[in-house]
Amino acid sequence: MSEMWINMGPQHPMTHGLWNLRVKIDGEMILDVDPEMGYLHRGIEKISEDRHYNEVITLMDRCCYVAGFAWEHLYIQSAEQALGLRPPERAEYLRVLCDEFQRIASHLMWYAAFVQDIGLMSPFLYGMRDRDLVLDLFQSYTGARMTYEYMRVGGVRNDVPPGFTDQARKVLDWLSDRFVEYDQLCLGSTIFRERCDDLGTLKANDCVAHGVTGPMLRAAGLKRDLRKDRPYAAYDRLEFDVAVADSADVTARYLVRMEEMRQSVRILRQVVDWLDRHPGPVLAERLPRWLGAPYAPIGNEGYLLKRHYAKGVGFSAVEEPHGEAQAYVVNDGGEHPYRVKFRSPVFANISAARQYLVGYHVADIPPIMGSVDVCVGEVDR
Amino acid sequence: MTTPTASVAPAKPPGPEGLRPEGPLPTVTQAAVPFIEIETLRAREFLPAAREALTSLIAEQGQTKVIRPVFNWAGRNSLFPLHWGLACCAIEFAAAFGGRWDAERFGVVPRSSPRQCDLMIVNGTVTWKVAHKLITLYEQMPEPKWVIAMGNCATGGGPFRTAYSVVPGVDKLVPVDVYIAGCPPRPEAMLDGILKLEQLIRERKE
Amino acid sequence: MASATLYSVSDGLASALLHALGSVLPGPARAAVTNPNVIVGLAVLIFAVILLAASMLNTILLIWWERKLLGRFMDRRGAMHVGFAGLLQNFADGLKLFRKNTFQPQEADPLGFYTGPCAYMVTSLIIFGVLPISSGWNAGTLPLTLLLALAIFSFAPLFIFVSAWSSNNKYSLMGGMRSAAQMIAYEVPILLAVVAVILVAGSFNLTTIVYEQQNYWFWGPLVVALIVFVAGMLAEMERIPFDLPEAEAELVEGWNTEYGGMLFAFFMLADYLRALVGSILVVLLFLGGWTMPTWVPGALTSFPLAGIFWFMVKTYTVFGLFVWVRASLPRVRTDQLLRVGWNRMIPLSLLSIFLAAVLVTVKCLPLLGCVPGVGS
Amino acid sequence: MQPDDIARQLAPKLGDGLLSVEPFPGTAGRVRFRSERALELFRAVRDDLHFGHLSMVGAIDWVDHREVFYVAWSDAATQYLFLSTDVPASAAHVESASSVWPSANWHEREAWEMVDVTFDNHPDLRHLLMPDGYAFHPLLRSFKLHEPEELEVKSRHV
Repeated sequence: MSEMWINMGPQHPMTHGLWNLRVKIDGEMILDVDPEMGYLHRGIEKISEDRHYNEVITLMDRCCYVAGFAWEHLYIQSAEQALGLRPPERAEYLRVLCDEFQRIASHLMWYAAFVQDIGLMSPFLYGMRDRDLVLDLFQSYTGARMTYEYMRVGGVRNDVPPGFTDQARKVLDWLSDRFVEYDQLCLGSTIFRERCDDLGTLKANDCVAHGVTGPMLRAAGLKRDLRKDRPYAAYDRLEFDVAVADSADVTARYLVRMEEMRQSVRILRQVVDWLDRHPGPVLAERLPRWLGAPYAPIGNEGYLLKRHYAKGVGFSAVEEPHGEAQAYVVNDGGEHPYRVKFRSPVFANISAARQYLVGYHVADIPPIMGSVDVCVGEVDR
Repeated sequence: MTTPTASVAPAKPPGPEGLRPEGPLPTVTQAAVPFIEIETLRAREFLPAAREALTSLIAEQGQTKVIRPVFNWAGRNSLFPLHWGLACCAIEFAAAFGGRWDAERFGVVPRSSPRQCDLMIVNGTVTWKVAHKLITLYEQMPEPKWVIAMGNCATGGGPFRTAYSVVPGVDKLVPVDVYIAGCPPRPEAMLDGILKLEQLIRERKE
Repeated sequence: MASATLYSVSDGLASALLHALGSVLPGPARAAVTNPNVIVGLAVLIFAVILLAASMLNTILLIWWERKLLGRFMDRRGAMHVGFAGLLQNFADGLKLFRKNTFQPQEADPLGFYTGPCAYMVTSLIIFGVLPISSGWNAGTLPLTLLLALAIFSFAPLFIFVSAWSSNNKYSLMGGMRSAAQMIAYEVPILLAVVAVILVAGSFNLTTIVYEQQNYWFWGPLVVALIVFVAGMLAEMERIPFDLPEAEAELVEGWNTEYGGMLFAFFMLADYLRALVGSILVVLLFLGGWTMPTWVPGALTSFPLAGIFWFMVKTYTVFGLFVWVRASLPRVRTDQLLRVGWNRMIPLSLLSIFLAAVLVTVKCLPLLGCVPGVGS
Repeated sequence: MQPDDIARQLAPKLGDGLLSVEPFPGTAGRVRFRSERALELFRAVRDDLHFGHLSMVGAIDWVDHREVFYVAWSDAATQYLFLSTDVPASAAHVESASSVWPSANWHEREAWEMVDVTFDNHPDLRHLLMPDGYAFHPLLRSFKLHEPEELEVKSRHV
């Protein structure tokens, strides 16, 4: 067989989303790759310019659909900076609660997709099963499984219902047991190690040069986590470790994500305890109604009330499950943001695809791209 | 629920028009097999009449009573959706195949090749960039085929309706049989959509 | 020993039919119809139909068995709404695929595109002609049934490659290449492992091999050969962990990417026919076929068709093990697969031959029969 | 790292290419520079200030001019740095940062197709998110979104 280009996508079981990986192969060897994005470009940045600050939250949930809370949090932080607001402390803890449960849910989704990529069939179902437990928790206080619209500029929409913390503890106990099972299924399997060791290696300096962040970067041994480096919300008051591994391959990324889930469980236990002890308001006081009202119906006079804030810009970053997401919100004093710019971690991680794919086999593409954890929604936005 | 089987009037032999005399015919019996109905015919009329009766019996009765119900049953109970994910709804699509909902109970098994599918579930926002690829995939699916627009984006563009790159509803591109509301629809809603489609197939006459 | 055999049943059926027909016919026609040659001809036809129906029915049942088992391994239920416990699910799938319109991709080569799946299906079916199900329940008593079965079994990569090549799809082509490489690589260890069985049993005839196992099943003394044979069979059947040719994650659907409708159904059926053959061969060569150890109460082994019953139980159990493997192992990569095939499997199979030779030479085989569970 | 420190370190290298360094929320400061001296500034920021990681490149259409901004991250200082330069709308072009930070590649492609800022010496400046041959730049202020009613009657082509 001579050299040829094959299109893996937009409809391909490997992609887990809507993108196209063009691969130049010789036999089964990869000579070159060219990711082709944009099949899910929905113009979120443009639509945001046409929306009220709180209406953008709707788009954020759909921007990265496996980590809706993280993106809400990201946007909210920037918008609060741009508008000059601060949330109450309980809201900050609730945001951490959302973020960390979302991290677990997202990583479980990744786990389900990743093990399917290397041909393990059953753990897909196990991952989805356990993710549903986390989504049930989300549903109990936001009413939605994936698109929450829960965080508000100036706080969060509502408090968690009574009895939530007990339920959360039960789920956390269940999950910590399951993580052991997952490891047995994957790390305990010789075939898994044969497939994933020394695969898709991306060393730390290449990661930095190509803007790779998140679990991929930490798998290369760089201990970088915004939750530690630039703590936001309540992370400076919580104890946890940054998960790192040093072999920079697919196994390392697996280990990092698994450890991150364990650390998330650890954080969540603290958060749940704190929430039990410290009741309080969850939304900042003296917010204009169109900005802060928990259930402002679209179209009423309070919603349309124009309140001009001082001009300002907001820039913030959060450690999303996939890596480091940034948002830049420019407020020109109007009720809509003048410009919203998002930085998606997966965008950068995929842009480095040539670095970690070339030289491997076609059969290695699914595990490697699986270990990158592609969420096309946030890449294309 | 009226199935095609039930809605067809029984035991009405499709004899050729004009051959029957006025009044009730001296039929032997209205037996379970309506084929054996003896009419008073002259010899030269018998052969074409018999041929026509036989043809129409096989064509209509056999079709409606045996072939169509059987294939209809088969078709609606084994819908293979195309395995692809567009956006948010794809995650709920995947969740519907998880243990809690288990769409395989209804014989729904996703296949990766459009050649082996009969159902395209458009689970997410369709952009103009992917539009012609979606049409290609639809055309690659062999007949009979169905399309489910899952979620608000596929139904009408959803929150991104006004965006420059988004197709406001996948029905602008391919014919849609079932629309599922929700953003994203829960897995139950997706299963309900599939069951609605099964109902649609059951009531289908062709 | 069941008195009725497959041949006697079909022969009786044929002669009864023809004599009934002859009794209403005038003299010369009656003589022609009741001619022994005609009876034999019809008997063979009935025989073939029974064989075809049984193998297809079993295959469809096997798919159901796999889907249900896989569902349980995955903490879900699997097909359950079509027929009792989803038993009719695969019939629905088959009928649906039968009704889908037939098409041929624009760039495909029609000759290979259509003959590939049909030939694959036919070669998978032919093997059932030589597999004994129970004593007397087989097509013929050829002296070399084992070799014939394996020879037909190894035709498949050719047809897979033909269909992959002629469907003119890059994924199909890669799947076909992988399939050919894999099947050729695993053909060798399978044959070598079978040599061990042949050495111990002293025959190429599957029926004889089963009768040799009346006192002790071969899986005990020939455990190395069993491991090699099962692993090789997994590769030949293209099931996880060796399902690279249709590795869903990278090659969409592998070599059947461009196939839909009935041709796809042929591939699907033939795959499971081969899985059935694989399980049957494991039962015949290593698990004593239809024989049961003597410690099993006589009531359980002497009812009519007990041989077939126990044979089916064993076959489905073996296939259940294959499903278990599929549910819990990841997929290997082509180079690893070939490396394991050539570097591990072949030495292991040679070792198994050596062990078998030692066992035969020192004549310690009957001693192994004393191990509980192994034999009588 | 404070804005003053950054200005002190960059001024000798950039000279008049450095316009100002001002405080900026969430970052160590915002460095405003002349677009002609972009490459020198990138090198200085990467090598002297050790901001080895370029997180994002974006552009804003301020109608009369366009602003190109860069966000860099330093592992040593655990801080972001915001770089920004103004280019005239009539001749919106700036030197590509992808020779300094390879990660700028895709971000610049996106900025080019969305806000119509050309990046000189970019290795691979083609459409990323929109289909090839897409003639518009959606994130310009002059590009209007569709009204919902409009969608019912108009049909568009890719």
